[in-house]
Amino acid sequence: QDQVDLRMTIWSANEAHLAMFNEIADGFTELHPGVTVTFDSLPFDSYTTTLTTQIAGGNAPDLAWILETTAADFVNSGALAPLSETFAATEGYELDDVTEQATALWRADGELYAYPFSTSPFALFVNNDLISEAGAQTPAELIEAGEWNWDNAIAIAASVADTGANGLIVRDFNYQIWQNLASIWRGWGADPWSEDGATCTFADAEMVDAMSFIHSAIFETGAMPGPGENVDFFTGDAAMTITQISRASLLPQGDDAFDWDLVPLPSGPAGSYSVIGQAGIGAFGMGDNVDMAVQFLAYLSNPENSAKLAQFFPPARQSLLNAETLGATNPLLSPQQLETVVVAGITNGVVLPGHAGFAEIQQVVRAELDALWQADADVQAVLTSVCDRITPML
Amino acid sequence: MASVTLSDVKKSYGKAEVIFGIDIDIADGEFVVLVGPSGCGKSTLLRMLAGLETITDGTIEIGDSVVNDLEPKDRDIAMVFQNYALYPHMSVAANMGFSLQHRRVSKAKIEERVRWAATILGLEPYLDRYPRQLSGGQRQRVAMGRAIVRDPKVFLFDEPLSNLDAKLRVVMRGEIKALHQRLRTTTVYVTHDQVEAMTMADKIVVLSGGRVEQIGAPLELYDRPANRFVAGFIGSPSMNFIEGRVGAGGFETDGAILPCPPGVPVGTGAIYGIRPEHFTLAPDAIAAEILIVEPMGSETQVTMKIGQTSVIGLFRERVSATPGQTLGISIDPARVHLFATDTGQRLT
Amino acid sequence: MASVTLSDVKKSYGKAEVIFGIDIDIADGEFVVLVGPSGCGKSTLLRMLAGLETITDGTIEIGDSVVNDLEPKDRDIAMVFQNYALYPHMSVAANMGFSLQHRRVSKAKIEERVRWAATILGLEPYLDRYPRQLSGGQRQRVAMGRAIVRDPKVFLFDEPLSNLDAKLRVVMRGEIKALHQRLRTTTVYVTHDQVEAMTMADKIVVLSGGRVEQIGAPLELYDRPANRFVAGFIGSPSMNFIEGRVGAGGFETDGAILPCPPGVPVGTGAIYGIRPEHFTLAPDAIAAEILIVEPMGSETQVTMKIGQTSVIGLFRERVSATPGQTLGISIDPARVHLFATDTGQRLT
Amino acid sequence: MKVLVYGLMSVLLIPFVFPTWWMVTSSVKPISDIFAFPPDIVPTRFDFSTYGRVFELQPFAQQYWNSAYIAALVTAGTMLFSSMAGYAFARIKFPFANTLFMIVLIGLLIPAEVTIVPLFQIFLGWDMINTHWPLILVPVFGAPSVFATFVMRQFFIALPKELEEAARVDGLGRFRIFWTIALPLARPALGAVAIFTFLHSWNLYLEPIVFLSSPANFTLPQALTQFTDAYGGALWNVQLAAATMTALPVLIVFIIAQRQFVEGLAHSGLKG
Amino acid sequence: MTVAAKSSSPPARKRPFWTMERRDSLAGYLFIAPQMIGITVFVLIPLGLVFWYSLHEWNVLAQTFRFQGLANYQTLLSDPGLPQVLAATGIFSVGLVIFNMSLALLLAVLLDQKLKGIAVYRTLFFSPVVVSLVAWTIVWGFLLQNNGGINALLATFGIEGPNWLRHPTTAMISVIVVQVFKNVGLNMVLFLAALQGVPRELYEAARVDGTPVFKQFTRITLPMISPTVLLTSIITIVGSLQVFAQIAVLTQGGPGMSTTVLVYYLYQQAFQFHKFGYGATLSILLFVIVAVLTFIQWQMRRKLVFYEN
Ligand SMILES: Nc1ncnc2c1ncn2[C@@H]1O[C@H](COP(=O)(O)OP(=O)(O)OP(=O)(O)O)[C@@H](O)[C@H]1O
Ligand SMILES: Nc1ncnc2c1ncn2[C@@H]1O[C@H](COP(=O)(O)OP(=O)(O)OP(=O)(O)O)[C@@H](O)[C@H]1O
Ligand SMILES: O=P(O)(O)OC[C@H](O)CO
Ligand SMILES: [Mg+2]
Ligand SMILES: [Mg+2]
Repeated sequence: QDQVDLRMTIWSANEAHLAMFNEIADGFTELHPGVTVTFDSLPFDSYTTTLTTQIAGGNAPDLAWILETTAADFVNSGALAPLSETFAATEGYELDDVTEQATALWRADGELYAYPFSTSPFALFVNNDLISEAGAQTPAELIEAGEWNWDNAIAIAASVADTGANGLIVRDFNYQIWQNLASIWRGWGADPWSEDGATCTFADAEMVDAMSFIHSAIFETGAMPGPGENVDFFTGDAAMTITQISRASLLPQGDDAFDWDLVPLPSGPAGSYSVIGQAGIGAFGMGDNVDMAVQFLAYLSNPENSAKLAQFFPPARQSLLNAETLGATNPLLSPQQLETVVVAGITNGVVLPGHAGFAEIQQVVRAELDALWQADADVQAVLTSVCDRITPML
Repeated sequence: MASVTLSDVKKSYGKAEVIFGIDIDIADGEFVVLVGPSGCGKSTLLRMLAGLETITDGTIEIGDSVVNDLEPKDRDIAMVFQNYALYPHMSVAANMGFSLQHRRVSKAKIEERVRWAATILGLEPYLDRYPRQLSGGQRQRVAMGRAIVRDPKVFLFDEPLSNLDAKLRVVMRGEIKALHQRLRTTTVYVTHDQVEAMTMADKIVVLSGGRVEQIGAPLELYDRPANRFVAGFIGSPSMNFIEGRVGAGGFETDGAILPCPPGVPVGTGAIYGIRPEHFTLAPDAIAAEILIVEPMGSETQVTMKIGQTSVIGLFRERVSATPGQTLGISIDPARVHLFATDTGQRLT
Repeated sequence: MASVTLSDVKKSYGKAEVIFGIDIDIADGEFVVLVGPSGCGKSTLLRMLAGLETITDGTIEIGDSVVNDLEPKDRDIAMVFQNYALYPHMSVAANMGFSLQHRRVSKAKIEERVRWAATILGLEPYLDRYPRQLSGGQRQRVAMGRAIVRDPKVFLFDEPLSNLDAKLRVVMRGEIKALHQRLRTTTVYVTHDQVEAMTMADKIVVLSGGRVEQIGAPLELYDRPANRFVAGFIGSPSMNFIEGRVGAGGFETDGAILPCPPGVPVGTGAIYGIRPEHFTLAPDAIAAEILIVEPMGSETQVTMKIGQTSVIGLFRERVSATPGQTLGISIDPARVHLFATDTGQRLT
Repeated sequence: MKVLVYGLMSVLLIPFVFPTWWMVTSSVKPISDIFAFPPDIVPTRFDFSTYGRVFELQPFAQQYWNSAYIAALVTAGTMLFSSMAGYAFARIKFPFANTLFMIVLIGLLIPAEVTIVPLFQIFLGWDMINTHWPLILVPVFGAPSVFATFVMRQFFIALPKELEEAARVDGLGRFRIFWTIALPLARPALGAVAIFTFLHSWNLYLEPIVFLSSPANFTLPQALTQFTDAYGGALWNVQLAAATMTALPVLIVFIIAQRQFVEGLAHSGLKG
Repeated sequence: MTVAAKSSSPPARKRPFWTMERRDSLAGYLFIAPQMIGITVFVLIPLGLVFWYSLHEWNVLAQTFRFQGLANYQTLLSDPGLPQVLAATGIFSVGLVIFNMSLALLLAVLLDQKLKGIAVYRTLFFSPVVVSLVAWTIVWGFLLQNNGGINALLATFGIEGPNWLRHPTTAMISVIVVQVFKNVGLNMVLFLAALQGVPRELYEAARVDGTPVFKQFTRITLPMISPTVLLTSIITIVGSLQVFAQIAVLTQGGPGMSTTVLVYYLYQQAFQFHKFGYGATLSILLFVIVAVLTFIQWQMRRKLVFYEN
C-alpha cells in the first residue's frame, strides 16, 4: 500500500489527549500499513483563525476538529467530504447509535459532513460551603423540594454575593462569548435567531426578559460578577458556575477542597431545558487522501474508540450514554449526577447557537451587547439595535 | 564696568585640589590675560568668575560686592566660549538678543541693542542667517555680539580664537582689541597663544599647576621673567636654557664659556637663559655646530650646539651654512637671564 | 622610491570642476609641499594621487607606470591622514603591521618591520597600546609608522600636523623632516601652515582655485613671488599691498611717494608690495601715522597708515610711540615687489 | 531637590516594575491567591508545583531550545546581512543606491498581518510549513531586518571615512574593509541591532502560530498560550510560571549587560 | 621650476571595462544582494499578491476566488464599521505618540542628571522592553480588571477606580498606557543619548545669559534634540499603526468598536470572518496610511526640525 500521511488539527496540546489520539492512530496504522496520522495542536484562542490560514494557504489538513459555532460555515462551504456512505458501509459502525440531535448540526441536505465528536452538556457546579455560610438553601435541597428554578437559583447567588464572595459565574462568558448565555436564556425559550437562521429574534420578548433577568442579576442584586471582574469558581470564590461537566477535573483537592455538587440547569419561565456544546470532526474534501481520511474518521468514531474517547469527550452514542459507561471515565461524579445531568443533558440538549458567518456575527453582537453591560442600560433598545445590525448578515 | 578682585581663591574637585589660593586684582577697564600650560586651571578660574563653578574657598568680588554665591545671571558678566556656544537653531539676531529676552527688555529695545552690536561688529548683513551659514570668524563675532549687547560689567573670554585659522586669528585679535578700546569693559581673557597674550594684555597672569607664577605687563614678563617657568613659557620659540655655573670669565658650561651678566657670585651653579632671537652672527665669537637650518623667508631658524647643549637661534639674516659646519655667534650679556638651579627663581 | 608626474590632471564632481588641468613633476626622493587656501583642491589632488578619487582627465604616473585606473593598494603609496585614521580597535603594532598582513608577508618579517619602524619613531614602549591610550603626538607617530613599514614608493601627507598644538607641531615637523632625510622617499605633503611649507619643502606648489599659481623652492617663492596671490599667501604677516602708479620720483600712491625698483615704465598703474619685516625705522624718511602698536617681546608689530593705506610693519626694535604719533620708516627698493593691477602678475 | 527627583522617579517606576513583579510572584502563588482582591504584593503562600507542570503539559524544554536557537540564528544572520546592506548603502557609491534604499524601507511600513497569507503560500510552495525556516528566513531577509539595516546605515554614515581610505591604501578590498575595519568598529550599533533582533524573534507571536503546528516545534510565546486545561481554560498559574521562565533569563542578561545594551542603543546612530 | 609645459600629451589610452567605479558598484550590489533578494521575495512579492487578492472575492471556506475588480474598494467606502475603526486608529496612534514621547522625554530629562544609582533607574525603566509582549499584556489584563490591582491601589487612596477595560474611553486609555509602559524605554534611551549630545556650553551660555530653566528646556533642549524627536516619532507612529497583540489580549477591540484599530479590524475580516479579499483591501489601506504619514512627517522635518548641516 502507498505511504499516506494524514494530518489532523485539534486545539488540544494536552499530553493525555494526544497519547490517546496517537494510540487510536496506531491502531489504524495496523489495519492500514503505510498510513500514518499526525495530530497538529493549534492554540485554542486562535484555532479557527489558524486553520483558516492553512486552508487559505492551500495547506488544509486532512481532518480537522471543528467548533459548534463555525459548524454552519464548514458544513455549508462544501469544503468537507460527505461521510454517510462510508460510515454506513463500515462494519460494526452502527451509525444509528449516534443520536439524531447530536448530528443535526453537522448535516446539510441529509448528508453528514462531520462526526459529532464531543457533546458536552452545560450544568451547574455548586459550592455548598459558601451557600451554607450565607444561610441559603442548597440547590440540592431546592431540587428535592421541586423548587429548582432561576429565581431561586439567583437568590442563592445574591445572598452569597452579599457575604463578599461571588454568586453565579457563567464560565468562559467574560462578557465576550455571549453565546454561552444560551445556558440561561434557553430557560426563557429565547434564541438569537429563528430556526432557519434568517430572522433575528434578539429583540423578542423572551430574549428581552431573559437579558433583563441577567442584567438585574449583575447590576442590581450583584448575583453575577460584573464585567471586568475575573473570578473563578474552582478556586472556591463563588457560589455557582455554569459550565460543561467535563470541567469537574478542575475541582480542587486537599486543603482547598470544598463541598461541591453538580446539578442540572434550573428551570426557567419556559420550563426545564438543557444546553450542550459540541465539537465535530470533519475530513476535507480537497485533499489527495480524502478516502483514507474518511476511513480514519470512521475508525476513530467507531463504538470501540468512542468508548475510549468518552473519558475526555462525552460521546453522542446512545449505547454509551449510561451512568455505567460514563462513570468509569468520570469517577468524580455520582451515578445520579451522571444520569440527571449528563445523560439527560445530551439526550435533550439544544446545541449552542451557531450560524453561517458566525465569527462576524459573533463580533458584531459582542460589540453591540457591550452597551448592555452598563448599569443604566436600556435592554430593549440594545437588543433592538443588535437586530438592526445583524439582520443584513443573516 | 567694574573692578574684579580674587582673594585666596581655591578650588577642589572632590579630593583633587586644582586651584591653590589665587590672588588677582583687576582694575576697572583693564584687559587681563590668563596664560599657562594646558590643565593649569585657566578655564576653571574663569568659570569660577562666571559662576559656572562653585568656589571652594576665598572670595571673588566684582565691583564692590562679593559674588561667591551669586548665580551667573546675577553677576552681570558676559562670557565668550572657545567653541562660541552659539545656539545653532537661532538666527544671528536671535542669538544676540536671547539674553535680553529674559530681562524684561522691550522688543524695540532688544532690536536696537542687537542692531547696535551688529554695526560695531560688521554683522548687519548676517542678522537673519544661522550660525551654520557663517564662517568661523563671523561666528566668533556673533559670540562677541552676544556678549556685548547686554553691556555687562565684565567680559570673560575662554580661548575665543583657538578655533580659527592663523590669518583669521590675527584679524579677530585686532577686532577684540578695538572693541575693548571702544567699550573699555573690564576683560579677563584666557589663551595659550603667546602672541595674543603679548599683544592684547594690559596685564598677563601666568598660571602653572593652579598657582600664579607671575603677574605683570607683557614686556615686563618678556624682559624680566620671575622664574625659569615664566621665562620658558613666554616667547616663541622658547628661551634656550643651558646648565652650568658662574665662573670668573663668564658662564661655564660643558664645552663652552659664555658671556654672563654681573651680580651673581662666582661659583654659583645656575641655569643660563638666552632667547633664540638674542643671538647675533659674529664670525669670531662663540663657535656653534650647526644641526638644522630652516630658512623661513624673513628669518632663519638654526638649531645648533653650544658646548653639549642644543639650542635654537633665530637670525634675521639668511644663513647659507649647512649642517655640520660651524657658526660664529655672539651673545649680549644684558640679554642673558640667570636662574637658580634648584628653585628656578631669577638670580639677577 | 619613484618620481611622480601629473599631466593635465582634471577633476570634476558632477558638473562642478574643482581641478583645472594641473601639471607637476616630482623627482625621485623630492619633498614637495602643496599649499593654498582652504578649498583650493589640495586634498583632492593628493587623494587622486592615492587613488582614493578617480581622475576626470589627464594622467598620473608613479615611477614609469600610469596609475590612473589602479586601486590604491596597487599604487605602492602610503598616506598619512589629517586625523591619522588609526584603527581604533587595533593595537599600535597591529595598526602598523596591518598593511603587510594583506601582502603575504611572513609573520616574522612583519614583526621585524614593525619593530624597525617603532625604533625609528620611538614607539617601542607603546606597541601594545591602543590608539585611544596615546597622546596626539604619539598617534601622529603611529600614523607615520604605518606609512613607513611598507617602504612605499611615495608618501602622501594631508595636513598631518594640524591636529597638534603649536609646540608639538614644531617637534613633529622636525621628525618628519629627519625621517625624510633618512629614508629619502618621494613625499607629497599638504599643509596650510606657512612655516611647515617653508621649512620642510624642497619644492612648494602653490594652488589656488584648482590651478597652480607657482611652483618653486621656498625662498624663491618668498623672494620672487610670481604674482600677487603667491606674494600675499607666502609670508606671515602677509605682504602689504598699496595701489598706485609708477611715477618718475618713485611709486605714487594717494598721499605718499615710495621708493620703487627700476625696470617698470613710468606711468604704469601697479600694486606695490612690501613685506612687514622689510620696513626699517629711519626718522627722516617716509612718515607713517601709527594706528596700533603691539609689542611682542622680540619684535614689535605696528599697524600704521602710509598715505591712505593701512599697512603692518614688523620691527625688531621696541617701538615706544603710541597710536596717533608719526613714525619715520624707510623702504629698500630692492625689497619691493610690483604687480600688475589687473592680472596681478609680477612686473619686475 | 535631589530627594524630589528620586521620589518622582520612584513613583514613576511603579508601572514599569510592578507588572513584572506581579508575574514572577504570582507564578509561585496557589491559583486561588492570584485572584485575591486586593492582590498580595508579596506572596503569602507558595506553590512551586506549577513550574513542574510547565514541563509536563508541553515539551517546554524543547520549545525553549527552539526559541533560543531560532533567535540566535536570526540575530546572527540579521547582524551580518543588515550590516552588509547598511554598509553598502552608507558607504559604496553605485547607481540607484537611493532608489534601492527607498525600496528596502518599504519593509519598515508593513505590519506582519498584511503579508502573512502570501508568505504562507510561498513557504508552502517551498515545503517549509511546520518547520522553523519561515521564522528564520523572514526576519533575516524580510521586513523585520529593514530596521537593522537602517540603524547600521546611520551608524556607518557617521563612521570616519578616512579609516576605510587608510585601509584601501593599506591594500584591502571592499569586503575585507567591511569585515576587518567597519564591522569591528560598528560594535555599538551591532549591539543595538542584536538586542532588537533577538527580542523581536524571541517574542514573535503571530508567525509561529501560523507557520507551526506541532508542539515539539513551537516557540515560547506560542507555547505560553497553550497552557490550558483539557478544555481550553487558561491555567493561569502555570502560564505565569512559563511566562516567568520565558522572561527572566532575558531580563537577567539585560540587567547584567544593561550598560552595553543601553549605550549601544544610544550610540547606534539613531539620532536622526 | 615653473609649470612644466608638456610638449605632447600622452596618447589617449583605452580605459579598461572594470574601472574603479565599476568594481566598486559591483561590490555594492553584492553587499545588498542578500537583503534585496529577501525584500523582493518576502516583502515586494507578498505585497503585490496582497494587492492582487484585494481585487478578488475570496472566501476561504467556500473556496471562492473570483476576480471582481475594485468591488472591495467600493465596499471599503461604504463599510459602516470603517469610520469607527479609523477614528479608533487615529485616537490610539495620536494618544500613544503624545503620551509616549512626553513620558520618554520626562524620563530622559530625569535620568540625564548626575545622581547616584541613576543607572539602576535607567535599567528598570527600560526593563519592560525585554519582557515578552504577550506576558506583559496578560499581566496588565489582570491588573486592569474592575477588581484588579489598579483599582485596589486606588481604593487605598479612597478612590473608586473605573472599570477600565469596559468603558470606551478608559479602555482606549488603558490600551495606550499599557503599550507606552511597555516600549517607552526605547525612546527614553534615544532621547537620553540626544540630550547628552547637546553641548554643555549651550546651557552654560544660557545660564550666563540668565535664561530660566524652563526656557532652557523649551528654547534650547527641545530644538537641539528635534532630529531625534522626529525620528522616534516616525518609528513610534509606524509602530502604533501595527499594534495588534495588545488589543487582542486586552480588549478584543471592545467595548463596542472603541478599540478596534485598523490592523485588528483587518485581522478580523481576513482571519476570523474569512474575507481574505476584503482583508487584503484593508491591508492596502493600512499600507497607504502608514506610507503617507511617514512621508508627511519626513517632509515636515524641514519646518520643524533643526539640522546642523
Ligand atoms: N569637573 C572636573 N572634575 C575633576 N577635575 C577637573 C574637572 N574640570 C577640570 N578638572 C581638572 O582641573 C585642572 C584645571 O583644568 P582647566 O580646564 O581649568 O585647565 P585649563 O588651564 O583651562 O587647560 P586648557 O588649556 O587645556 O584648557 C585640570 O587638571 C583638570 O583635569
Ligand atoms: N565629494 C565632493 N563633492 C563635491 N565637491 C567636492 C567634494 N570634495 C571636495 N569638493 C570641492 O572641491 C574643492 C577642493 O576641495 P579640497 O578638499 O581638495 O580642498 P583643500 O584644498 O584640501 O581644502 P582644505 O584646506 O580646507 O582641506 C572644494 O571646493 C570642495 O568644495
Ligand atoms: O471538546 P470539548 O468537550 O472541550 O468541547 C468544547 C466545547 O464544545 C466548546 O464549547
Ligand atoms: Mg581651558
Ligand atoms: Mg584638505
